[in-house]
Amino acid sequence: MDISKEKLEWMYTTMYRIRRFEETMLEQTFKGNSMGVTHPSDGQEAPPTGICAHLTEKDWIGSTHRGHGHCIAKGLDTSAMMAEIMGKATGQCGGKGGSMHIADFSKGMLGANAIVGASIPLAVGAALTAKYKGIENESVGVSFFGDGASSQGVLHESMNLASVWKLPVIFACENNGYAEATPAWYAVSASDIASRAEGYGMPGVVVDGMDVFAVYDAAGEAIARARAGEGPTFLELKTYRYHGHFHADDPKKYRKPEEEQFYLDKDPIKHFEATVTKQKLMSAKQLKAIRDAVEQEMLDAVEFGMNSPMPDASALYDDVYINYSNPIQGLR
Amino acid sequence: MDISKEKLEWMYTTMYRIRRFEETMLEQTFKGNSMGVTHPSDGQEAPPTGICAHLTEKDWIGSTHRGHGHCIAKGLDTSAMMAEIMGKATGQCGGKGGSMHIADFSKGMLGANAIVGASIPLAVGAALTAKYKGIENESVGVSFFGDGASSQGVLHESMNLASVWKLPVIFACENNGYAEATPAWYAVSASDIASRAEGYGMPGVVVDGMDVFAVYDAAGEAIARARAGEGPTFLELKTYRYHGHFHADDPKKYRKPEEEQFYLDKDPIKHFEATVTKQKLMSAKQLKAIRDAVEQEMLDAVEFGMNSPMPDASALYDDVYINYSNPIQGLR
Amino acid sequence: MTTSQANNPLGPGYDGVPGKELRFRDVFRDTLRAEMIRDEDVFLMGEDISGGFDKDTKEPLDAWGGPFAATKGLVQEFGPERIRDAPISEAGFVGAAIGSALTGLRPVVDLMYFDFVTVAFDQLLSNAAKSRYMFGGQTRVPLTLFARSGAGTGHAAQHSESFYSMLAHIPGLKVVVPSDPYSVKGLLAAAIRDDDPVFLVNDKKLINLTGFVPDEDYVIELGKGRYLRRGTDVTLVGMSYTSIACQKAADQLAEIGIDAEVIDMMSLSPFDEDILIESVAKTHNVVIVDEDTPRASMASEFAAVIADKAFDHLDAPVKRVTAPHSPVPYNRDLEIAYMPQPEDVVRTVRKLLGHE
Amino acid sequence: MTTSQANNPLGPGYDGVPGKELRFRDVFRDTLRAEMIRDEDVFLMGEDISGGFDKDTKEPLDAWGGPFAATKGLVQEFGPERIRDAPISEAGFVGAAIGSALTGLRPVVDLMYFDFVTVAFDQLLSNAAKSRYMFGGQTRVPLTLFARSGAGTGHAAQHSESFYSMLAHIPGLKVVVPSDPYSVKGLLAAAIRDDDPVFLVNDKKLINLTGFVPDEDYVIELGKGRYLRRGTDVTLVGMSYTSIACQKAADQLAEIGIDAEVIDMMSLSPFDEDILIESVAKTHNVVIVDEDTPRASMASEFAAVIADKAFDHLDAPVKRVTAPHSPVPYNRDLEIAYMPQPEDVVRTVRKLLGHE
Ligand SMILES: Cc1ncc(C[n+]2csc(CCOP(=O)(O)OP(=O)(O)O)c2C)c(N)n1
Ligand SMILES: Cc1ncc(C[n+]2csc(CCOP(=O)(O)OP(=O)(O)O)c2C)c(N)n1
Ligand SMILES: [Mg+2]
Ligand SMILES: [Mg+2]
Repeated sequence: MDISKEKLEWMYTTMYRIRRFEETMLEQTFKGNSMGVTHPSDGQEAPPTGICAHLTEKDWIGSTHRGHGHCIAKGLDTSAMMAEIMGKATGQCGGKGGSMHIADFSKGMLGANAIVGASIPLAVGAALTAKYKGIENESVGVSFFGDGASSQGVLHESMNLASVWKLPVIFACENNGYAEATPAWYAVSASDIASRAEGYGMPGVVVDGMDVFAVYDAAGEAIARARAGEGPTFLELKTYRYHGHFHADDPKKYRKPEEEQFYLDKDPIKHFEATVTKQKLMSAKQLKAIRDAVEQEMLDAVEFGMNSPMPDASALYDDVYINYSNPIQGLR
Repeated sequence: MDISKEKLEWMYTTMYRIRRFEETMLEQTFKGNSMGVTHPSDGQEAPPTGICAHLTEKDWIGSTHRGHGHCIAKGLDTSAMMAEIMGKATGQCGGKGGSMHIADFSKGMLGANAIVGASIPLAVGAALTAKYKGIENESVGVSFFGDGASSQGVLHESMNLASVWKLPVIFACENNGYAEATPAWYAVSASDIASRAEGYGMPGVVVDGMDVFAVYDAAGEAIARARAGEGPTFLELKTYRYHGHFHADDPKKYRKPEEEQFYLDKDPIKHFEATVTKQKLMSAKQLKAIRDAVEQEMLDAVEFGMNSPMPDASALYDDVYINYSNPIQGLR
Repeated sequence: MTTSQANNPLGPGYDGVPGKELRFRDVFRDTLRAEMIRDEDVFLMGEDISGGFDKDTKEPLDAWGGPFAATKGLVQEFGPERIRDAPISEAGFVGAAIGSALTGLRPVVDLMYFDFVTVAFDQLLSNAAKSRYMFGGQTRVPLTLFARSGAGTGHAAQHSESFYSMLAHIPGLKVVVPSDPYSVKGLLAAAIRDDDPVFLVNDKKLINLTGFVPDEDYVIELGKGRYLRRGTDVTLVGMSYTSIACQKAADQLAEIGIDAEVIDMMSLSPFDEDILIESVAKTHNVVIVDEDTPRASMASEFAAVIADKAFDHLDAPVKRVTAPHSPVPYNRDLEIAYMPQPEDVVRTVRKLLGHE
Repeated sequence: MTTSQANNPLGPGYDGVPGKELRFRDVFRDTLRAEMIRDEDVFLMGEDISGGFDKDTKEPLDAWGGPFAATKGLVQEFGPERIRDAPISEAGFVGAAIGSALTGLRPVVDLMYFDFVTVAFDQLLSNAAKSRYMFGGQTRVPLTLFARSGAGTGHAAQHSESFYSMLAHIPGLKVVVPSDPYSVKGLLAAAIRDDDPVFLVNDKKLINLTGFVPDEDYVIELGKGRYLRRGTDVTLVGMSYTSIACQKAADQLAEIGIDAEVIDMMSLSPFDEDILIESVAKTHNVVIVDEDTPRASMASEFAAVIADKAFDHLDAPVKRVTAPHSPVPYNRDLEIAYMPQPEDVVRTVRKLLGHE
C-alpha cells in the first residue's frame, strides 16, 4: 500500500472520530442537549476521509445538512462542533448556525448547507478563486452532496460551469441510496449518477464508498487532475447511512434488514482495521490507542459544550451586515 | 418518401409561412409597428415543422422568446399573431403579451416564454396531465428550447422528472449555435447536447435541423415512443438563425460569413423544394400556389393588425386573477 | 361571510353547529382527502409524500406520512398517480405542476419547508402568477401550494423562514395563512377549489394545535379576515401564528384593564382592507404583529393601508411588532427572542396607550 | 454625507467641483473600469459580457459591449479571466460568485434583466444574504450584483420587473437604486467596495440619461437618501426612476403654487429613515412614488415608517402612487398607464392638499 504511516493513522483517527462524534452527538440529542435537528453520517466515514486525506487548509469543501463527517475530515475541532450543536457561544458559529450550518473558513470549510444542492456552486466559486489567483496547484474545491441532491438543477449548472471554465473542482456525490425515505432507484433516472459526467465533458467514476482506500485512490487521481489544471472530475461514492435521515427517524420503516446488513458487513472502519492489520501496517495496539484518544476527545467535547455559556442576547442582531451599524430590532 | 401529399403540402406551407411571417414581422418592426422586442426564427423552420407535423391540437408544446415558428407550426392564426406583436386588442393575447408571450391554449400551445428554460417543465406538466388522464396516445408534450437554455438547471430537472415518471415528452433542443452572441462551443460542455440524454435514461438523437425530412423522421419515432407509453426522448436539432438574436442585432459582429453561408446553402425551404421536385412529389406550380397564398395571408395579417383597435384602458387591471373582483389600481 | 357580521371567531353561522375538537394536522390531512374525493382532477405532488417504496414490490410505504405527516394514509387510498412522489427538484416539479394546471388538472404541491420556495421562485413568479395576465386571460392556473414556515423548532436560518410577504407582493398569486384548525379547513378547501394559484403558508407551531372544527363542508372566502376577539381600546392585527400571540396578548391586556380587539387576517393576498379600517375606526389604535422580517412586509402593508385609509381615525402612531431584520438564529433563547411574543405586544400596547 | 446638510442634489461638497455632463451608461462602465483598476480582486461575471468569441482565435469579440453595453471595451482591457462570460445558469454562476466572494475575491455579477433574479433567488437569499449571520460572523460576502429593471420599453411581463422590494425585504442583502449619473457612480463604487452583498437596481429608462458627474473619485454612503429639491408643502419620495417622475411632478406643482420637496432614497436597504422623518416634520404631507407593485413594497415600508415615527407631524393620510397590482402589459398605452407618471403624482398631491 502506497500510503504513509502518518496518513494511515490520520485516516483511522478521522473515521473513528466521525463515527464516535455522531454516536455521541445522538446521545446528547436524545438527552435534550442539542437545540435542533441533526443528521448523523455514521456509516459514511470513508468518502470525507478518503477525499480530505489529499487536502490541506488551502483547499475548500462545501457540505450539506449531513455535514459533520466533512467538517471532521477537514480538520474542524470537535469541541467547537459539539458546542455549536448545543447552541453555545463557544460553538463553531457562536451558536447561531447549529448542526446544519457548521463552517470554519480558517480550515477551508465553506459550511454545511441546509438547502439541498445549494452549496454545490460555492465550491465551484472557491475553485474559481484558485484559478483566478493562479493557485490551482494548492487550492481545489470539493463539493460534497447526496444522491437526492443530484436531482437539483444547480448541480448540472455547476458541472457545466466547472467544465466550461476548466476549474479545479471535485463533485463528490455520496450516494447513500436514499434521500429521506425516497430510494435513489426511484428518484434518479440513471443507474450510476456518475454516468452523467461525460455529458459535461468530465470523467465520472463510480467508487466503493465503504472502502476508504478505494476512495483515497479515486480522489487522489481526481485531485491531481484538478491541481494540474486539467479541470473537474465527478466521483460517485456508493455508501450508506447507518442511522435514519435525522436523529428521530427510524429507517427500518423504509429499508430492508438484508440491505442494512449488507452495508454493516462492509463497515468502513472494520474494513480499514482488517486491511491494515492483515498487511501489518498498523498494530491492534496502535489502533486501540487511537480509539482511546478519540473516546477521551468525545468526553472532552461534551464537557466543553455543556459547560459553555449561551450566546449574548445581542448576538440576535449581530452580523446581519458588517458595515451597517443600526440593526432593526424587530420594530417593537 | 413515406409522407402523404397533404402532409407535404402542409410542411411546405408551414415553413414558408414561418419564413414570410418573420420577414414581414421584421419589416413591420422596422416601420415602428411592433411595440416591443422581437426574435425572428427564419432559418429555423425545419424543427417546428418536422415535429408539429406529427401533432394534433390535443398535443401540447412549450416555447421560447423565439417562438413564432412554434406558434405557426402548431396552427396559430398569423393575423392574431401579427396583431399581438402590434399590441392590438385582437391579438392572440389581447395585446398584453407581445412577441415573447404568444399563446393559444385552444391549439395546444402553452405559450412563448421569455425566461430562458422556464417553459421546459410546463411541457412536462402537460405530459403529466395526459398520463394522469390515460390519454398519452393522443396527447404528448413537446418542449422547444435552445442551446443556451440547455445550461439551465430546470432542463435537467425536467429530464429527470420525465424519465422517472415515464412521461410522454419530447425535449426538442434547437441548437442554432448561439445564445445571443455566445457560441455554443463556448457555453456548452458537451460536443452534442443530446449526449446528455443517456444519463437521464432516455434516447438522445442528433438531427440535421436544416432538413425537415430528417426532423420529421426522428420526431416521428420519438412521438410514437411517447404515445406508446415508453417515455421521453431528447432531440438535438442542429439549426441556424438567419437574423440576429433580436430584430436590431447584427450577427456579423460575432459570426463568420463562411459559417452563415454554410447554413444558407442548406436552407430548409430550398432543400424541401429541391427534394420534392426531384422526386416529383410536388410540382413547381403547386409550390408557387402555396407561396402565393402565403404572401396574401401576410398582407392580410398586416392589414388586420394595423386596422385593429387598441385594448381598452381597463385591460390593464383585468385578468390578474379570475376570482378576485377588486383590482388594486396602483393606489393612486 | 362578511366581516362585519363576524362576532364568532369561526365566522357567522357557526354558533352551535355540530363539530369536534381536532388537531390542525389531522384537519389538514382530512381536508386534502375530502378534496381529492370531491374532484378527481385534484392530485398531490411533493418530495417524500409516498414515504419511500418497497424495493421488490415497488409499492409506496408511507413511512413518514409525508413531510409533517400531512399526507398520512393518502397514498394507500389514492395510489401513486394521485400522490405523486417527486425527486428533489422544486423548480422542475413546481413547473410541471403549473403545466398540469394549464392543461386541466388541479395540482396541490407540498413544498415541505417554506424556505424551499426560493428554489422554485421563478416558476412561481414568472409562470404561475403571470400566465393568465400575459396570455390575455385565455388560461387559468388552478394550482395550490403549501409549505411550513416559522421559527421555534431549532431549524435555524434555512428552515425557519416566514417571508410570505414576498409571495403576497406578487400580482397573480394568492396567499393564505391559516391560524387554527377551523381556518385551515376552510382556507385549504377554498384554495384547492379556486381557479387562481394559491399559496397556503402553514406555521410549524400550529401543527399540533387543537381547536373546534364544524363537521360540515365549508370554505372561507379568500381575502377575508375575521375578528378573534372584540374590544374597544386597541386593534391587534395577527396573521398565521401571530394571531395566537395576539390572543394571548389580549388576555394579558384584559388583566390590566385594556380591552383589545384581535383580527386574524387569514388571507394576505388579496387581503381584507375593510376589516382593518372598520376596527381602527372603532379603537383608534393599532399594533400589527408579524413573524416575518419587517422591511417591505405585510406588517408594512397593513400599516400603510391604515395610514392612508384610516388616517383620520388614528389617535396614535401605527405600531408594528415583528421579527428583527435578521435571519433566524439557531440558539433557542435567541430564537425565542426572534419571534414576536405576547409580552412584546403587551409592552408595545402599553407604551402606545401611555399605560406604563 | 449627512442628509441635513444636503442642499445640493449631488450632496454636500459638490458645489463648483470640476466635472462633466455624462451619460448614465458611460458613467456605469467607467466606474466598473475604475474599480477593476483599483482592486485586482474585482472581476465581472455574466452572460454575453464578452460578446461572443472568435471561432478560430477563441478571442472575445465584445460584439455587444455586454448587455446594455455596460461592459463595452472591458474585455479587451482586462481579458476573459476578469470579464468572465457565463452560460445561461443564473443560479449556478451567482452561486459561484458567492463562493468566490467567500474565498477572497470581489465578484460583480451582471444579471442582465432584473426579472432573472428569480432564477438565482435561492442563492441570493439562502447563501449570499445569510452566510455571515448563520456562520456566526466568521465570513463576509463582498459580492455586487446589478440588473436592469422597469417597464417602458415594450418588453412585457417577464422583462420589465421592478420588484426590488422583495430584495430589500431580505436581511443581509443591501439594495441600492441610483437615479442619475451622479448617483450611479457613487453607489456602484460604494457597492463594490462594501464587504456585504449589494444589489444595484438600474432602471432601463435611466440608461441614456445625462447629468453632471464630478471628476473626482467618490462614494455615496449606502443607506442615505438625498434631497433633489427643497420645498415646504408636501414631500415627494422617489426611488430609482420615480425620483425623476417626482422632480417633473414638482415642476408642475410649482406652476400651480404648490412647493414640493423631493427626496431620492438612493438606498432601499438599509434606507434613510431620518430624511423621511425630517422632511415630513417640515411639510406634514407625503406622497411616495414607486414603480414596483404596491403590496408589501418599499412604498408600504416608507409609509409604515412615517405612520409610526412621523405620525405626529402628519396633516393628512400617507399616500402612495405605485404600479397597479398586476404584471407589466405589452401594449404601449397600457404600459404607460402602468408606470407612475408625473401627472398621477400631481393629481394625488392636489387631492391630498384639497387643491382641486
Ligand atoms: C431544496 C431542498 N429541498 C428539500 C429539502 C429537504 N431535505 C433535506 S435532506 C433531504 C434529502 C437529501 O438527500 P441526499 O441528497 O441524498 O442526502 P442525504 O440526506 O442522503 O445525505 C431532503 C429532501 C431541503 N433541505 N432542501
Ligand atoms: C433566465 C434568462 N436568462 C437570460 C435571458 C436573456 N436571454 C434571452 S434569449 C437568450 C439566449 C438564448 O439562447 P438559446 O437558448 O440558444 O435560444 P436562441 O436565442 O438561440 O433561440 C438570453 C441569454 C433570459 N431571457 N432569461
Ligand atoms: Mg442520500
Ligand atoms: Mg441558440
